[in-house]
Amino acid sequence: MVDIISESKGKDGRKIVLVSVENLIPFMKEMRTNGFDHLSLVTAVDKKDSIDVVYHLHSMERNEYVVVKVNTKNSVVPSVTGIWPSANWDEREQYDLVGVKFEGHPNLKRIFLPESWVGHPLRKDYDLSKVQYINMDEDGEDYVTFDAGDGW
Amino acid sequence: MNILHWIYGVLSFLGHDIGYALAYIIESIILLIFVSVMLIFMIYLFRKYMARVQQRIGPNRVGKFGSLQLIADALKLMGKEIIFPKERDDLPYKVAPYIVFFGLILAFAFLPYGNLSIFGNLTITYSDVSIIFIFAILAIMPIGEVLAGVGSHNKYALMGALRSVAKDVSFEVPMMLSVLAIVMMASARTSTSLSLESIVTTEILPYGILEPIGLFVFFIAMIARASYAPFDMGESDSELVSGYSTEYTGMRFALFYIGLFGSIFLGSLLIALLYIGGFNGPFSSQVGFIWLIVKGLILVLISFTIWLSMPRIRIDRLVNAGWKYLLPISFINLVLAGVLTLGLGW
Amino acid sequence: MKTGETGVLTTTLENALTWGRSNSLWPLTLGLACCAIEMMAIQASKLDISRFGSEIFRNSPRQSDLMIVSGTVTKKMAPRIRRVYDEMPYPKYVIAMGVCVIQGGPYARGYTVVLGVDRVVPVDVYVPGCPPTPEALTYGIITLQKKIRGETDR
Amino acid sequence: MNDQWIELNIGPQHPSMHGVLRLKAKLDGEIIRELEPVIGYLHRNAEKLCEMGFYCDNLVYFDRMDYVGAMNMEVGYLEAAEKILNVPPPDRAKWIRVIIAELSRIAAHLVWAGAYGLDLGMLTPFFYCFAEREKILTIFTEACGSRQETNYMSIGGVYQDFNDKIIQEIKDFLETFPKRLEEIYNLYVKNDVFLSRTKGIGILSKEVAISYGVTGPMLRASGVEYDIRRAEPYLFYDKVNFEIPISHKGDNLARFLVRFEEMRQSLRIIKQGLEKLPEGPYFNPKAKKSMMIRLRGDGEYYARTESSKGEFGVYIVADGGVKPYRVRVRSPTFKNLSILPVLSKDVMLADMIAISGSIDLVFGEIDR
Repeated sequence: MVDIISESKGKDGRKIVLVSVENLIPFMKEMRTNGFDHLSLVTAVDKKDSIDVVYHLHSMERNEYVVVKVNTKNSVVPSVTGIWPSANWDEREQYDLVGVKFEGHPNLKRIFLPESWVGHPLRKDYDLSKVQYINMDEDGEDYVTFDAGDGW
Repeated sequence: MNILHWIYGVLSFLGHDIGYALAYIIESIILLIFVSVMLIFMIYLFRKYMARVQQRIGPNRVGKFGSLQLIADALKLMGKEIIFPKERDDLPYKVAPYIVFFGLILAFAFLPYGNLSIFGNLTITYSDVSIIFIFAILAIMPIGEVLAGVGSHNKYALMGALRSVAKDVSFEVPMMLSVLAIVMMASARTSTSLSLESIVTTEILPYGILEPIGLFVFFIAMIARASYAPFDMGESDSELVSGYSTEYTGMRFALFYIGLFGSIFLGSLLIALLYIGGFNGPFSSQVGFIWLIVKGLILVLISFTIWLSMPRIRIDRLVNAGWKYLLPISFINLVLAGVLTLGLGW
Repeated sequence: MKTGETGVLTTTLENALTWGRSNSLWPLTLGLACCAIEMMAIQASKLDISRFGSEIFRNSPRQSDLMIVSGTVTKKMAPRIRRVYDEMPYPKYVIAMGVCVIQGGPYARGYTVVLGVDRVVPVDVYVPGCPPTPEALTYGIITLQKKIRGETDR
Repeated sequence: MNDQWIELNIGPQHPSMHGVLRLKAKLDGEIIRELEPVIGYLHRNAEKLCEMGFYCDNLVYFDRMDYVGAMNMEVGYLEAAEKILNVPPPDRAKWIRVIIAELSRIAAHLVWAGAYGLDLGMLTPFFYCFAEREKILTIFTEACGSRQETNYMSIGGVYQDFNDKIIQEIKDFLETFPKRLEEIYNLYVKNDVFLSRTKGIGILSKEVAISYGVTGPMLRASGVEYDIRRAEPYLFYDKVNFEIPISHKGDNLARFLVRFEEMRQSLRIIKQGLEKLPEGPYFNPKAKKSMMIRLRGDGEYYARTESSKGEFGVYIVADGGVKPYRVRVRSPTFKNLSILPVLSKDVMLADMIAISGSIDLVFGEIDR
């Protein structure tokens, strides 16, 4: 049995379990063997000083829901792609938009934005006034520029 | 009496040599005009028929009932900029559309068209081996398609060309075998059994009734040759953008487009001639030509219906169908034709 | 209408070409977002665009005359739109369909949205709406036809 | 990696990419060996913009996510937002939402069916499907004045009440549509070539489907009887009778059949909804137009609804302000698309097109 930090009930009536970053992988493996075969959603929430990563787990057979939360200060969280392949794109998306580094992810690249995009837009400190532009080089690869004359 | 002599009769004041030379030229021009007008009419018919099938109206703003739509399209295509891809293979890229177009026109020159009132027989060129000629010319068009695909240096075009080669190769043999059956049956009654004209004139019953299997095989092979759904491998527009014609602009593209409809029309005329009696019919000595065109257009409409209602078949299944099913069937047809010819004396 | 030194023949030819161009605008199948569904709806039975000669949606930019930019243009897509536009042969026309395409629309405050496709390609006709109804787009195409023919609405 | 393989770049401008999907494919002749989807060409920052807008304003971004079945998106967002803001809609509004959402589901499936025909090279059924869709859009226009991105629902109810004309129009639609639906259905399933392109192609097993988070008709076609309308009823879906169509084949044809059966079930739901539609107010007075932007919410809520593509989840984190702190959308097609490289390994190019068509891609929702 893995240590959990706290357990509560959310507004939607679902059990919320807070675990520490080190215990995440063992806990998730346990949940997987407990029949939670469907990872519905991976969300990263920027809490300004730290980042919450929220996993919505679901069991298809029992139709049960569990919300697993971890809190990270240095925005590094182990990847659960090995447990649920469905986490692959979700984690890439959260890495792209919030900037959580999922350790052990097989292909941690940005999914929506080009690789050289500066910053992570869903962070609260992301500066929208600094406009970035994208252009395409001859090989069809995107690059990011701050020069309005170079890209669109 | 045929149309060549009729024209010569008008031009006879010029003397024998010049008269005949001019008559030949005029005849060819008439053929070109006839084919172009027929094709424009066919594309218009297709648009209107497609609209009808799809609960639409179709072109109706340009000219009366949209009759000038095709003229507008042609004018626009003429005025378009011509883009040559940078890495093309120059000569193949440039000649490919013309090969397709002239291959098509040449094939029309060898068809027997039957009689039409005072003009007499409308056939342009006589040959004792016209069937061989026609099928040899039919084999020219795919060369143009392959050249286009390879020459444009585009992966989609290349794949389109490869697909259309695979398709053509696998349907050529069944098609020739089913024609062979007809030639065999015709040889019982005429000495020039390789001439399309004499095959049609000497038939007792249309060959489609005697050889329904042959008709079936030939029809499918003609669909594949004309390359429309379910066999539109060369174009496959939802997979390969536009197939071998992806990189072509303006008039060169128009030639491919015309080639598609031209081969539908040519195929329909061939089926009409070989299998459903061609220009034979009541009063055929006066209006045989009309019979041929009517039969051809009915077949064209059937082709359009198939085109509009079928999805595209997968390339490996298509090749399988050609070699594993159509080929044995056409052999059976050949044997049946032999039995009919020798055993029953049809 | 131009007359004078160019002569009657060229003027007639030019008129004929213009007439042909305006009546045979083949759109490119470039569906970007929401408006693409309404763009498909102008092909469909109720508002049959083939009446005006725009029947054939060509898939290859080489064979199309009209680019209907239908849906939000993102910064990542803009270079591709430009490339597709460059691949089209002259004379070519662009219709900007929907407010996202005209100035960013509801997404104007976003970080990856291009504020108007006219920053990427020259636009002939703007069709506002979110999304514009098929009727509006049809009107836009008719307006473009008038523009090509040199007629004015005013 | 083999030297003989052709690298083919499909999209973003390609006729059967349903918008702006780009695929980097490695082809061995006609057979796809590797496939890498590249997305993000329609990334419109909906999640960021939601943080910048009031709760009531954010509905527009949800309309434009699954733009073919926009009403289902509105239901999904409002399920979460209304719980956060504590403004439950009255019963009549809930029933109206059920009816409208099911109509929207039919419209979305019709668009899919037509486009799937085009993917396979079948020209005609597309027009029949769109003709039927026009009728649904006429109802929407009558209800709220807009065709596609309707913005019909609002926090605490709906924008405008159903009048007799709309109800009559829906009744007419219910009468004429089933016959047309069977016609369209027969156009597909009685065509041998269509069957040969779909039967046994792109088989997705139950286990793989669940582990990749595939939901909706794709999951049901793989033999899992799972529908959020039944598993976790929202609105009044627990008060209507309908069946969850499933198939155990898991191929393209199964997905096709499941979607068509869903349309028939939606018709049943609409019929029951019209019968049970109560009289009463159609919006919560707490959410009057002048009050709307002053509504404050707190806590976090994850609402799951069944859109036409699958499980559509909206996760809202609120901090007591008038704007949400974080909005996260679980879009079904995003997860469903991630199965494409698995399904299209070592299949022919033509089959890959058929498979990607059967996923029902809508890019507004994938890229958001």
